[in-house]
Amino acid sequence: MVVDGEPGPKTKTEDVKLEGRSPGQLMWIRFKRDRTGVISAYVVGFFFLIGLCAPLISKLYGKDPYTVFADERPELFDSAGVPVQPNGGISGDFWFGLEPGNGYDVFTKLIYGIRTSLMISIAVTIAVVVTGILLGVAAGYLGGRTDFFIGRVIDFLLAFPAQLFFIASMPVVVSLFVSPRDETPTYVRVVALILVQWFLGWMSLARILRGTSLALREREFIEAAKVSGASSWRIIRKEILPNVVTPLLVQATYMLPAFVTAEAGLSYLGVGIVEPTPDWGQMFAKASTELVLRNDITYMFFPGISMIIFIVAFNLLGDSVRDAFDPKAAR
Amino acid sequence: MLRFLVRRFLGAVVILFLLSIVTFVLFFGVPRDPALLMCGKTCNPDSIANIHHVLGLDKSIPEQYWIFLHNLVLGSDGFAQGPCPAPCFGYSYHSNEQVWGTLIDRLPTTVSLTIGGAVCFLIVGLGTGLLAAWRRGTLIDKTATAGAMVLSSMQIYFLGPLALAILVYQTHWFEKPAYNEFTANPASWFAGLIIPWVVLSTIFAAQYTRMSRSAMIEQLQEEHVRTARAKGMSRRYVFFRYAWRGSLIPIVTIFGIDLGSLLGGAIITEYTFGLPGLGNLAVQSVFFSDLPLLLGVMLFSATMILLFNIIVDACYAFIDPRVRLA
Amino acid sequence: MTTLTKEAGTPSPAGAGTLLSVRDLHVSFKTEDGIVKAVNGLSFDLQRGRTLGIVGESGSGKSVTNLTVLGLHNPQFTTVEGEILLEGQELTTARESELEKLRGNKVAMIFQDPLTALSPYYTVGRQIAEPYMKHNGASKRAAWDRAVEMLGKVGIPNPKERAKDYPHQFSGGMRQRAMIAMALVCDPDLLIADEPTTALDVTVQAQILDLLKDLQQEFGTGIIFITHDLGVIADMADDIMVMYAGGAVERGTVDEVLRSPQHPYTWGLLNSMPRLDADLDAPLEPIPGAPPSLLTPPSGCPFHPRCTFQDRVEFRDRCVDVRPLLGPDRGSACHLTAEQKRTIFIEEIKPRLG
Amino acid sequence: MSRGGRHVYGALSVLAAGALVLTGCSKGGSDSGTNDKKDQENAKRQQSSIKFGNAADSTGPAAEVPGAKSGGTLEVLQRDSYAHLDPAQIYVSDEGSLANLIHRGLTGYKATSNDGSQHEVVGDLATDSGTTTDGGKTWKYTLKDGIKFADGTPITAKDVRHTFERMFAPFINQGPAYIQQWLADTPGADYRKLLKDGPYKGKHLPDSVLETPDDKTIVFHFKTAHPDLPYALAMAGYAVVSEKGDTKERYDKAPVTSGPYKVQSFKSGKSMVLVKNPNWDAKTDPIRHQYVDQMNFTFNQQFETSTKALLADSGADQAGVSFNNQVDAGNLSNVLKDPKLKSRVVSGYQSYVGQMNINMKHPAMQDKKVREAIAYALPITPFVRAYGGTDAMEVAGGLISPTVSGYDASFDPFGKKKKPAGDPEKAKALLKEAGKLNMKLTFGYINTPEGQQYSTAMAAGLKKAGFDVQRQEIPAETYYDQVSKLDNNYDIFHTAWGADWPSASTVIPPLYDGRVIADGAQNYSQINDSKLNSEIDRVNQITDPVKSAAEWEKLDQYIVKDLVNVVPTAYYKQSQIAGSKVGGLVYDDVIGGIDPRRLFIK
Repeated sequence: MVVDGEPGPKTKTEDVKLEGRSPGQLMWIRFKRDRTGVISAYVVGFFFLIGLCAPLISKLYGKDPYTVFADERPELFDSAGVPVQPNGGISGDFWFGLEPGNGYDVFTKLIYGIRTSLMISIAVTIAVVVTGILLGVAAGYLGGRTDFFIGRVIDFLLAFPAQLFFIASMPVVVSLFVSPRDETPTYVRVVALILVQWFLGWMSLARILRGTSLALREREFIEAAKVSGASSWRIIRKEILPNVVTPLLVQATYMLPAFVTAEAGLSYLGVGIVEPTPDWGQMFAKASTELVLRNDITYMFFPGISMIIFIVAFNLLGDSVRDAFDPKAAR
Repeated sequence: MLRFLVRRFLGAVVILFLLSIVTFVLFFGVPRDPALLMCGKTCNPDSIANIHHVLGLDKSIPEQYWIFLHNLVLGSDGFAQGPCPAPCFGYSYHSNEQVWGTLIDRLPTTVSLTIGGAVCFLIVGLGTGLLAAWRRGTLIDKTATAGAMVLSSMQIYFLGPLALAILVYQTHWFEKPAYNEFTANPASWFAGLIIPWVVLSTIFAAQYTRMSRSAMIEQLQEEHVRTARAKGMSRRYVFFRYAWRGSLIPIVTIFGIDLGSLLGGAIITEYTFGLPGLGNLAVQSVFFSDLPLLLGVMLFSATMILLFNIIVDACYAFIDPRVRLA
Repeated sequence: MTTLTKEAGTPSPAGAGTLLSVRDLHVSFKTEDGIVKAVNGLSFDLQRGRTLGIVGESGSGKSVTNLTVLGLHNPQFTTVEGEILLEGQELTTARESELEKLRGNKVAMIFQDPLTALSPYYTVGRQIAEPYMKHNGASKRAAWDRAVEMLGKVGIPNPKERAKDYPHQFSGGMRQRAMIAMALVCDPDLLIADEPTTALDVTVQAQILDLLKDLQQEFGTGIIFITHDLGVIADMADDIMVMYAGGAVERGTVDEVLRSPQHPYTWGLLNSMPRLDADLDAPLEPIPGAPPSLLTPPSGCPFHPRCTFQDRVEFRDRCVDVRPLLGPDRGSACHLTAEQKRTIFIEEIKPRLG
Repeated sequence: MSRGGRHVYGALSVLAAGALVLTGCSKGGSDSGTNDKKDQENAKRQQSSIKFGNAADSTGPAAEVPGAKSGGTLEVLQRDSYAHLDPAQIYVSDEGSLANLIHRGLTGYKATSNDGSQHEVVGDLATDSGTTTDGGKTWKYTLKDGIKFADGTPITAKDVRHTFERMFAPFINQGPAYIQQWLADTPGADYRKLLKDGPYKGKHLPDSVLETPDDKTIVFHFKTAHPDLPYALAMAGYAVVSEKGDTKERYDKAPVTSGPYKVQSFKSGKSMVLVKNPNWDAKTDPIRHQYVDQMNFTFNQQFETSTKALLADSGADQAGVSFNNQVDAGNLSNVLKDPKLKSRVVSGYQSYVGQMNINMKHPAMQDKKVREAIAYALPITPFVRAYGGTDAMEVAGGLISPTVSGYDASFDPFGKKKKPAGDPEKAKALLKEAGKLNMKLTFGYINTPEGQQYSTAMAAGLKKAGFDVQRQEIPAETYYDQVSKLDNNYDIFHTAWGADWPSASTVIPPLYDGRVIADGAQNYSQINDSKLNSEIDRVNQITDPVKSAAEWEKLDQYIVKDLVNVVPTAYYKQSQIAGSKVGGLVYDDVIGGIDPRRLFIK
């Protein structure tokens, strides 16, 4: 049967039952009931925990991602640096095997890589959210010339060939921080990655928030606040911001995994994080070398599968968060 | 319609103009000197100054920009390497080839990759999405949704090397991807691109499956669809006439964006498979600090994006009679 | 007038003039939160050429009932029990293809918001012609002519040209006229109008109601008229059924229900409705509380949590424990005695209504 | 939609992801196993000393290649398109290989054996390899009779003069600069002042520098002796350019050729066709052959692609070869192991030698014990590993490559060949002795994937010996510029240097002469040792190339063992393959690859 929307009375009744609860509580209650969402949240949480505890885990495991096992344990490698044991040298000592090339321990490299990638992506997300709120709400609420100007800036930035721009601007941004003569500390590359992705990352969120606050501006309670003489800033802070939390949270859950993959993509192309700093994308770069493709296909599954699990879990989580906020949304 | 096109194209030109300025500034923000790359083994300040002069880099940046614009619109005979008719991006520092010629040269690769990939992912993606929406809630739907979820979470930089490792290096079932001209040998053209197509369209198809399924389901919940059912129209009729028509808007939007950015150079795909398209050219231009080439690729890519934006907006008018172009 | 109604579980054969007969209808949805009992043992009949007004707050099950009649519910998540007989044909168990033949043909429906209910992608003429082609096997040409004819009938000026327009080019009232034209194009026996005037402004509303009445006279159509607006009902309907929480709580002719309402809920509805002739000082009183959750409907009388009269009932616990019954004819589902109902209305409610 | 549905697809998602793991098994080790026997064979192979030939040696035609036949079309698969066809812009090896077919210079290398390891320098356009009466200050060349450009015009001394004069023009900036510098007697690019605009504005080099008394005679006048001129003139960069046909910048795409082949069509980045040059006369050419009728070049053929095509050996690829593509790393060991391929595969050294420079300008590096500690500690394995293992790289002992006259295979002062992973204990002891344990060592590395890989591992090895290593990345494109700055921050950094001709005079003087220390010059380690400097001057004056080769090798050992300002890392090796119908396949040590002049179709 075709006409199969959620039946009308449902939301109504739910609202009645949960009368008196804040939207946040409502969302939380709905979310907790969503088993897929909860499991996804655990998986995502697990990744964050791994990232957070990477130093501790590697201490317990007794290895770090910087040891060059190809020189420490040369008997495990051939002259091109490929592990001689099958399956990428997986053994009791090296749970996920050894990286072809310098023979880093894949397990610690992966958990540190997750740490790096997540750190960058969280920072980008925060930066984008803040910018999105500032510009989106400003455009939507203030309207007029501000709106027009921000709108044109967004149009302009959306016409950028994003990936190409990332590649072209990474060296520039890096050089803004260090003179070409000095070593580029890892944090500079990290900051550059954050800046570059932030620069072309905030527009869609700002557009959504603009729409939301534009709609809110026309609503009675804002009118009321205006009539009662509240300042614009106060209205934005007290009335608008609490009401854009929903689209914001939903968008942020979708954005973060996108930033993770974008960051990994840049490192894959060689303009992001480079060896020996462990990074998810840099592991993909290694995995796509002829050496690995030909000799050690096992290696590529560790970054590959872990990223798929992470992204799938995060997207499922995003769906659940959206459903929890907006149960009417089509699924 | 005409007014719409004129207005949009003018807007696009303004954006391209701004973009070229940004690219210019960006390039001169890089603390590396293209002259160093061309200088060879016996390099010293004199020869660098010389190269600067030959490339015109000794002029002020605004002046260089003006020359760039001038050449772009009117062409130029002033290049040592030869004449450069409009649209003239100049000659590549690295290869000494005309940039426009190089772009045109690389275009068939990117177009082949994009069109072939797009045909695959549209057919597979939309087909699966529609099937899932039609059989909503069944095992077919759930399998398709789960599969699409996983596949759309994959990245070309994983799936691509994986496909290469398994299909090319381990089993030797396929040739290593390469671009062969279609006109020269259609079979080898096809054989060389099949893996990139499959990889590209796997990920995209998954996204289109998800998108078209949810667009269809959303449309099926529209009141006018219910009205059509209430009129006694069959499920199939309503599905393909009413819901599909409404789903076209988001699909066309995303497809336009995808096509525009792919035609501007599918960077990661081309890089992964070593295909000599615009994406690889872009990476190359960055690595060699090749300003004319970088400007050329950047503007070309942005033009594609803008062009498809306009095409998408024009398509809206055909899909949705409420949209009036003006 | 015969609003033959029997209590749950006691089906009675439909009378000779009966167009639609609903018997002990239960509709429930599976949702994330549990099972929602949207309709709870509802029975009613509709005679040919008459108009039944169904009144109630949103969520009282009016719309669900009527979607179920056309089989437009989602079978995956919906359970339907009971009988729906259209001229003796059982609809709850009918095959999809049979329902398709009825929809738009014998039974037509008008929806609340004609803007969203008409497809924006096709011309009005085409949308009207479609069911005619399907049900009468008419040619495209004939169907189009019929559509133009119908548009003319519903009072669209210059129908020949306007048929080529898209819905967004119509004004709100014209859209609803087009909607009516679409519903009546196959000359249906039963027309379900689900709040057809709610989205329209008052003058247009009156025009549409007049149109519906005129057309009903012309075609002899039976109409189920769903609304929450008692004013419209008074104008339109022959009989009234008041619904609350998925069941009928009061029924009778228009005069009966509006002049001497018996159920506290009906009183509440009347009370919350502004009237032109009302005393300006008399405040409008909304019904306290909110409609009940259909996930966990209240025990006993579903209205008891909001009812201000339950202390008048002899054994007050009955309101909480026992669901009051509604007879087949004029009556109301309330534990107050008939006498109490009468006196309370005359002494306490009527003065306030003015 | 019910929750139940979501579980199912959640579970399916995990299952699908898991299924991928099952396919992820791999066998251990790379396909490129070590190939010790081959190594030893390679070590034996070395360039014996080269002599300068006389008029008899310089007379054409060249000795027939055994079994050679005329005719047929050769398919040439190349990775990189040729960026330059103008001889004056040619420096890199790809174009150098091609130049052997289309350009001719005053001198050239004649292979005197059929295995590509014996050579002598002979007159090519000139009647002999050059005559000097004053120890290399004045050189006289006489042109042969009957030499013509492809357009039929005879090659005269005026063309040769033009060839050299145009090298001073600003647009010529890619080719070698040796002779320009010798003529102007200045280092660096100061020579350009001698003739600012080249010959294009009516000015010419004075006769006191370059003299062309008649149509056949060219005389070079240098202020200091340059006994290596015959070598230098053999570089593709000094091949002759037609004065009449000179189109300046545009010559680079359409040159007037003089060799046995001419360019019929050239689509940059795609293809090129060479056909026989009818105006080339074999009798004038002691070096080249003209067996093949036509050569079809296809560009953008990656190493794997060309290897695969040539291995498959079917159709046109049977007559296929690549002048510069190597057998790709993945196929290398299989190709080397397969006895059936023996006749179709050639291997040899490239002219490059990798070396870790120790920055002598930094006070901490002036302690010889520290330098020795670095030399002992530095692991070479990471370098070998990063470039594909022992099939592609061989641990080096000295600075003179096996392709260069004078190479000594037994020289290995720090035991690198036995302990390629370094000797941290010995290094640590030395460092302790110097009292510099845990000293800071700044390691500048090239920011490429390979550079990242080997530098981290090298740093780890040095750390074991007690150095506090600070890695600093240097962008790949400006790497050489950065490390050749005098005040760079790097204590150690890696460079590779290839001899421009098979004499260490193009290795030791540019790299280690203390008097050429300058920004942008190639004395990367900034070594300025008076004994070395004077020795360089002495050896440079030796006109007998065989004797000088032996002297250079002595200097090499002095540098590596006594000065320790550089640590040699590796010799670059390569293998190439051809189709079964290609005859005359030889790896030429001077060209550093397959010799295209000898090829014929069987």
